[in-house]
Amino acid sequence: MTVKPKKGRIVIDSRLCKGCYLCISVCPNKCIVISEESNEKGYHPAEFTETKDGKDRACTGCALCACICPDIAIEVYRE
Amino acid sequence: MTVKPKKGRIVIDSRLCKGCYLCISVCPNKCIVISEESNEKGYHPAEFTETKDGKDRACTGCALCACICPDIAIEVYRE
Amino acid sequence: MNKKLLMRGSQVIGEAAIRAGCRFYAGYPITPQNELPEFMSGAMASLEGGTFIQAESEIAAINMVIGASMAGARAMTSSSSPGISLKQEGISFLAALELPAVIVNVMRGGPGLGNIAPSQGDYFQATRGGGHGDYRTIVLAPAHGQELADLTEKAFEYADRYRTPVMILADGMMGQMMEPVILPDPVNLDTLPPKPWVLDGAQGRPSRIIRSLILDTVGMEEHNWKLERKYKMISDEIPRAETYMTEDARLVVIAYGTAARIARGGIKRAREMGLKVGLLRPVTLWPFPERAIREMSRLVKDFMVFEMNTGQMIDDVKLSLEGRSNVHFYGRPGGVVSTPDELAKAISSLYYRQNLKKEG
Amino acid sequence: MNKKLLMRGSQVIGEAAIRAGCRFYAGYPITPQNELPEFMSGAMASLEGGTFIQAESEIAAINMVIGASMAGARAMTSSSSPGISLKQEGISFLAALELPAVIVNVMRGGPGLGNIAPSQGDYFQATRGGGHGDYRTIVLAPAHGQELADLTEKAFEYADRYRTPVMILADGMMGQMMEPVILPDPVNLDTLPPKPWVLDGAQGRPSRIIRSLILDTVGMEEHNWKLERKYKMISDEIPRAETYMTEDARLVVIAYGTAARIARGGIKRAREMGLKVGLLRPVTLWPFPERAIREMSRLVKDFMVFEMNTGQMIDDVKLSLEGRSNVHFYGRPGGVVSTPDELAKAISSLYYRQNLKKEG
Amino acid sequence: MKKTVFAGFGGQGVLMMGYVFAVAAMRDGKEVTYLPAYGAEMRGGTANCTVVVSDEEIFSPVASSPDFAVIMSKPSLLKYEGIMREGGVVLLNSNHVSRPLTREDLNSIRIPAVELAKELGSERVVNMIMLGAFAAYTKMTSLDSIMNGLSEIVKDINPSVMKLNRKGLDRGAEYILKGDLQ
Amino acid sequence: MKKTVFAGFGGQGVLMMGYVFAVAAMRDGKEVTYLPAYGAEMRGGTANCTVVVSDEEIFSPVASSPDFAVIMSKPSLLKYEGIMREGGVVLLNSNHVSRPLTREDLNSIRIPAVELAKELGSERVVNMIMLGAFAAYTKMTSLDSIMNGLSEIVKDINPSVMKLNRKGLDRGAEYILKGDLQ
Amino acid sequence: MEKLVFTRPRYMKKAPFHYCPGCGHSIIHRLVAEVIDELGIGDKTIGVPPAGCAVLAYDYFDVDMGEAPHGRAAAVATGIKRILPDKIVFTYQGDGDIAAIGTAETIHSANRGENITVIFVNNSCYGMTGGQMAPTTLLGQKSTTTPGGRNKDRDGAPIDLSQMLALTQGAAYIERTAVNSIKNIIKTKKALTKAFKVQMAGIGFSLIEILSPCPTNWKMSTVDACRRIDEEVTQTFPLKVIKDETA
Amino acid sequence: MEKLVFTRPRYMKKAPFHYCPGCGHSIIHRLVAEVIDELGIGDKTIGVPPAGCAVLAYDYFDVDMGEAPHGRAAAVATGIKRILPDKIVFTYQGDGDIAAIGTAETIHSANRGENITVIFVNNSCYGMTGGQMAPTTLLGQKSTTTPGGRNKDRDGAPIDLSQMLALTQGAAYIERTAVNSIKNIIKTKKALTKAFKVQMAGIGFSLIEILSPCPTNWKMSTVDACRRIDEEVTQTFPLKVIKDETA
Ligand SMILES: Cc1ncc(C[n+]2csc(CCOP(=O)(O)OP(=O)(O)O)c2C)c(N)n1
Ligand SMILES: Cc1ncc(C[n+]2csc(CCOP(=O)(O)OP(=O)(O)O)c2C)c(N)n1
Ligand code: SF4
Ligand code: SF4
Ligand code: SF4
Ligand code: SF4
Ligand code: SF4
Ligand code: SF4
Ligand SMILES: [Mg+2]
Ligand SMILES: [Mg+2]
Repeated sequence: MTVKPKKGRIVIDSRLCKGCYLCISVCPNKCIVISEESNEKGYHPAEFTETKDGKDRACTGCALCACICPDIAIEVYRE
Repeated sequence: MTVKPKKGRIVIDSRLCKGCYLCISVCPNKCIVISEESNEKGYHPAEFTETKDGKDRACTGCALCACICPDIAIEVYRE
Repeated sequence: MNKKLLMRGSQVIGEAAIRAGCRFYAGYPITPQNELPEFMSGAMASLEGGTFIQAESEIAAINMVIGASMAGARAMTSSSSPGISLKQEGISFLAALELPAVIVNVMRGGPGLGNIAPSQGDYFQATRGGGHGDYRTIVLAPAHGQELADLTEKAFEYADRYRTPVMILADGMMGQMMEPVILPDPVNLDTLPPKPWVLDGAQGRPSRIIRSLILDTVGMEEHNWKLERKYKMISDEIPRAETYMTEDARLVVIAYGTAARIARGGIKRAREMGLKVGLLRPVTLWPFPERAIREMSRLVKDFMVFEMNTGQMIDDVKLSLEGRSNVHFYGRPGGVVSTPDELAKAISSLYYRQNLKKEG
Repeated sequence: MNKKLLMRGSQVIGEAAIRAGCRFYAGYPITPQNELPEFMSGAMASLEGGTFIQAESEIAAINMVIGASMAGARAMTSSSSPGISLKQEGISFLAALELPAVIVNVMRGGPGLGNIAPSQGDYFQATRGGGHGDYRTIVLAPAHGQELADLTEKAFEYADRYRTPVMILADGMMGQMMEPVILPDPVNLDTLPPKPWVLDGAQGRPSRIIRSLILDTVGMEEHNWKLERKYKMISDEIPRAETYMTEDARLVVIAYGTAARIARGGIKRAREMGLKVGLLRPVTLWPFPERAIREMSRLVKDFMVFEMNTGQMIDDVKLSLEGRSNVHFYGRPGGVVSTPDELAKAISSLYYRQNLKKEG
Repeated sequence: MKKTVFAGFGGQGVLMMGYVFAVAAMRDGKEVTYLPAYGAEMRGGTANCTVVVSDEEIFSPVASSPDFAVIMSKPSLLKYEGIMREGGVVLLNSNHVSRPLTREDLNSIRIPAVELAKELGSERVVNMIMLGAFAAYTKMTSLDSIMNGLSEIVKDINPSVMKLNRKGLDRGAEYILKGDLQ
Repeated sequence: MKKTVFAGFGGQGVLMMGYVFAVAAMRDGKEVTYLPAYGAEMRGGTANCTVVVSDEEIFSPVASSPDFAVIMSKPSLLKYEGIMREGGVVLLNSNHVSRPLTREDLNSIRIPAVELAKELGSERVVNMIMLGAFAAYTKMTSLDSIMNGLSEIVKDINPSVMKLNRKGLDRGAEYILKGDLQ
Repeated sequence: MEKLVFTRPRYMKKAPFHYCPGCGHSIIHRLVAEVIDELGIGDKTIGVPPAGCAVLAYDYFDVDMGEAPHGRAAAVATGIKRILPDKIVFTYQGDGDIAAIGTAETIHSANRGENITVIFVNNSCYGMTGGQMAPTTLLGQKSTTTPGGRNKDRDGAPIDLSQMLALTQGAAYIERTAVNSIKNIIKTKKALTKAFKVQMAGIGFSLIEILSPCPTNWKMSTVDACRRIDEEVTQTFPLKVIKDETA
Repeated sequence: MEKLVFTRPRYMKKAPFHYCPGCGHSIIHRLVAEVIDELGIGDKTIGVPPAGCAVLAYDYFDVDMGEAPHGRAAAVATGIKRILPDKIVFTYQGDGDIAAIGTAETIHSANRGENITVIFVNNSCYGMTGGQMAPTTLLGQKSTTTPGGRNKDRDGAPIDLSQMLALTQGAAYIERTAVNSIKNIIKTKKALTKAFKVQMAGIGFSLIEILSPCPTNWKMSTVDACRRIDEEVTQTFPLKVIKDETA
């Protein structure tokens, strides 16, 4: 019996993100990368790689990233 | 084999004595009593009942009295 | 009116505090004020909603008072000189946080461990702020048993009114002595003005912050000037001094607390010798009754400051006068209590030295 | 002569202390003086017989200093305003026990937690004794990097000479700023005067006691007068003030430390505007250079006290003058550092208000 | 204005004597102060207090130049004899203080209070005997006032104890009034 | 008397720039002060310092109305643009600060220091490039003085690092002198 | 249907944190706010922030907050709680605050069994003042006042305050957790919940010591700082329930 | 031939003690003086007396003595010892002094392993100030600030500082003894000897906690006070070696 994996999505507030990349270190599905752009504070924020309507979405909405994010920069949505 | 008990003697400085009577409580040979006289400070000092040349001297010079005397009011001599 | 009772000074403070609505006391033993916490330990236990804590130290005690005051209680702590030194950080915080509280200092001889005899060595500390930063503490100086009661009541009132720590500056003699006292009626806690700043959980209102950290220098400057305006208002509103035989005086003694009491005796004797001497007694040490002294200087050209120390209040007298009259000093530090006779001698010696006997 | 170095103020104090023979430092972190203990932690470790202790609190630190001083060491502690409040009991003990020690206060904005910007809010505490009892602390007020070095050396010298605690009153700007400094030569510890009172074990001499408890009031009074005589001697011997452009001045600014530095700038600008303004800078805050000010009042009728607080030293200026001249005040509390321009404006406004421009 | 010092060892009820006397005088309508001595001396040492009674304001409650002294122990005599006002009166518990005064300008009244107390069957009333004698001699208050003072101070006192106290007061007063003085 | 502010993020070597410049100027025989900003701001935030260089006594070391600003980050520009002296000059690391100045009375000089550093093979010398440009533009000190300052401050520095630093300084100066300005 | 499953908790204000990247303080803040929300005590909670990196905690927590002098939070909280026994009072303290200058206040509050909750953030250094040695600094750890590493003979060994507190009769619940990994974060939240529940039940003093990364003063990457907690810090300060009087 | 076998020890001055009859302080004084004499360290010993009934200890000990503010003896001793590591430094402190106001100084001195000897006189009350509750006052014990007896909920339970200190790595030797009987007095002297020897050997912090009768504040006869120690006080504070790192 295969359980249909839940689909998830996160929103990173790039103004709050300080680029600690702990989210990247804990995401089991490698859905987060470092942005090329730097924000107002000079950090390169974390960036979610998937879009709401994208194909092959890996993010499960497990919220591990948000759980460890020190700056409450991540909101998590799950279907 | 009987050990000849040592003979002892104590000298109580009645000016130092504060009448706590701990010496009396520990003397195994009941050689100390409360004096009738009171000293400068109003205490009735402890008094040694034996004299150097007295007969039937019970004091062994064990120094228990001196050991517990809070006011270092007792000197102990032993033969 | 309540019955006249023969009461020990420290107990008078305690009773009066409770009648003034004090419901929190934290303190740490130190002679000569132990009777106050001892009294409080029993009194608070038998009082609904009353808390007594024997703190682990003076520092803990003043910080407990900070907490109790944040929570809205009329709160008090007491100690004696070395213990009051330890409370200085906390007192500076009380002032900065704008928290009401009453601190009793039953002064003893100092500095250091000193002795437990009555002294007035902590005047500077009390009036100049022994703690850090620009702040002031209201300082009340009772001189006898009845005033211990009355000024304790006032202390709580001022503390709440101005949201600021108030110190009662007494000494070991006052604390130990028994005198007849009529205690004030208890206040009704429910009729006290509300405190719309207390921390009691944000139920139904935005959350509150009580803090003294203001990293931004502009905000800090603003806060300091706000405090300063408050201190100015206090300086306008509450300075108090009492006079005794000053109407025709050519020499006026300035003394507070126990020293003032002795001074009255000395002055009475001096009057008996025909010397025109009076007393001005500051009841509030901060704010100092500058105006009363300045006004007196229009008629009086010689003031004699009498303190149980090497000369501290004399600064405030000079600052009040700014050269308008002569300021002399008689004082004995270290817990020595002068006698009225001794003071009469000091007075008469000064009187003749200044040639005040001359027809005027 | 030693090489000119660009050094941070806190490090200057540390280096100068060690060169002055300081072999014991105990302190507790607090901004803005952390660089001093940090420097000491490294410097003492590489110094034969040098001790650095990061104490568990400011109170522990000052008491460790008491111990080290009893044992004969030149000893120092440092902190910033709230931490200095906590040391008040210890400072009173040092004074009472007649122990030399150096205490550095790198002042910050206050009261309470305040902020870490440079401020002069602790003047009263430093000069009046925030601790209990009749005592005084020598207070030195450096105004620039070189003086941090020179006065640190002096502080140890005075402490030993008078057997009394000496405070160096600095502020965060001085502590953080780097300036060119020439360090003094290290003293030879062996050539310092012996201390025939230290506790080092009674080998070959009667045992010694260092204590401040004097239960007998007569003895305590005697001790207090003894201290008082010492304070009198210090007041005669070491007051120091520096003047700048005062020869023809009609208005003299009185300021110390960082405020004095800014005042020089303001005065220079005011001079450029043609105003006859000078500066008197107290280098010792206690004893206060009363005489220098009093003498100046023969020619100068207007003084402007400039402080980074709401007005504290102004009392000492008034006490020095006793009404002989007008005393004005300009100050900003809470860590605001005025600019020379701003001060020039304040000066010129006062200058015209007092009508000092008139032909003289 | 009259100053009285009560002095003796701790445990002799010395402070109680002064306290009761002060309350009595207050209820008589006088100005009073009561100042216990306190020191770093540990317990078991000396105990003393000063009571000032006056028709007018009292300036100094301290024991400088007292008019009267009630002395219960030898060290107390030593301590206070020197500071008495000229012509002052020392009431001595003669069972504890045998030596005569050294100052000639003072009057002394010797009361064998321990003996008298034993006669009454309880050494506990030594201080009441002294107080009764003191009141009778100085006439500064009445025995009734003292009894009132006692019941004001000591709540829930056992009636039999009160009776005993009264007996002590009476006996002390009687000793003075009957001229039993040695 | 000239005031310069060096400002950027922590980690950009901003404080080092100011420090080296101050030492260089001191060895040139000038009066100098160096004041780092310190705050309760945790690390990773902004870093800045103010250097005053003068032929005469320096009264105030604080950053009021600076003549020059060396700006390494956007927030720093925001912070300091407003307080510059009229006619002041802002040297910008244009790779980090892209936006133009808002004040029209200031001159700005844009140096693509990150790019230039990359050309030199190490991003570590960004600050040296800025410092070189600053020195060349203001002529307040020489590159040699700066190199001397560097070796006075950083003991035991690796010669190859020193060389790289020199290259950075040269490149920055060259950028100014060659008129590469955009 | 997509649902928002993770967002800023109700009792955290919207303000961005001033902490360094990867700092444990802000994780702990969030957990405390979540627990307050979940226990429904937000409008009767009073917090006492420290002097320390978290000195501005009142800018983040949306509950009543009152500042204590450095180290004295437990005494201040004692005063508040004794006056308002029905409210929930917590302190938030750094390791320097609680285990150095505040040693006495903390121990005696625990000993009196003050019914408060103490959140003790152990980052093995003085963060706010720039990385000096704290009572909890590990042996050998470099700090700005132990440039050669903490030396037992000169500086003493790290102190285990929680163990000491456990010796007091008034301490009801003491646990040591960490926020360096998801697993530990979840455990920390549970521990915090338990601690507040202990207070709500009036059982006595509760304290959660939380090992927290300080990448800045440890001079490490954020990920390495988290790893250091597992590999080094927990050797000296093992994660466990240290005392539980509720059982 | 008769020999003097017991007399005032060399390092006790001739002054009569000011202590109450039956007070343990003076017994402890004598023992310390005897130990100093027997170890031959009298002319290199420096004592730090407390605020407390023993505040005048310098009037009795014939060694160099320097006064500390109340509770801070361990910090003062730290200063002395660090400057004079070859001298012998001891503090003499009451239970209020050491376990209330001095909590932090004591714990941190122990933790640093300061090579000093602490004599901790536990008489379960504040003697000098007139019998207030001390941190060591037993539950139910009446004092002037616990008129109804010490109540765990209001006042907390007695604190066992020695056990806490034993948790520090710097504490080398800690023992609890008593001076209420000959047997215990002898043991106390042995313990004191050991403590000073630990210091002489440079092993670290040594402390002897001594249960001591205070008949005055316990309102008991001297003999009953001694008995109370056996029957009551040792129930809360059992006599034993609490830590021994010399083995
Ligand atoms: C009386 C006093 N002393 C010192 C300070 C300075 N100070 C502020 S926070 C702090 C300690 C910070 O360390 P910690 O408590 O561990 O908190 P962290 O910053 O590591 O979270 C110190 C020493 C102060 N504010 N008040
Ligand atoms: C700062 C300060 N606070 C309070 C006191 C008052 N004080 C003196 S000794 C003492 C405690 C006495 O108790 P303890 O330490 O147990 O010694 P003991 O008298 O019982 O031997 C206190 C509170 C003081 N001298 N200094
Ligand atoms: S919710 Fe889970 S899967 Fe999605 S980004 Fe976050 S950690 Fe990765
Ligand atoms: S954990 Fe948060 S702050 Fe850190 S990089 Fe990810 S989103 Fe940014
Ligand atoms: S033990 Fe000493 S003080 Fe006590 S009664 Fe005996 S001799 Fe006197
Ligand atoms: S020496 Fe021994 S036997 Fe002699 S009196 Fe003393 S206790 Fe008794
Ligand atoms: S210094 Fe450390 S504890 Fe402080 S905010 Fe930065 S990472 Fe956090
Ligand atoms: S009060 Fe107690 S400890 Fe103090 S001297 Fe008297 S018996 Fe000894
Ligand atoms: Mg920390
Ligand atoms: Mg005790």
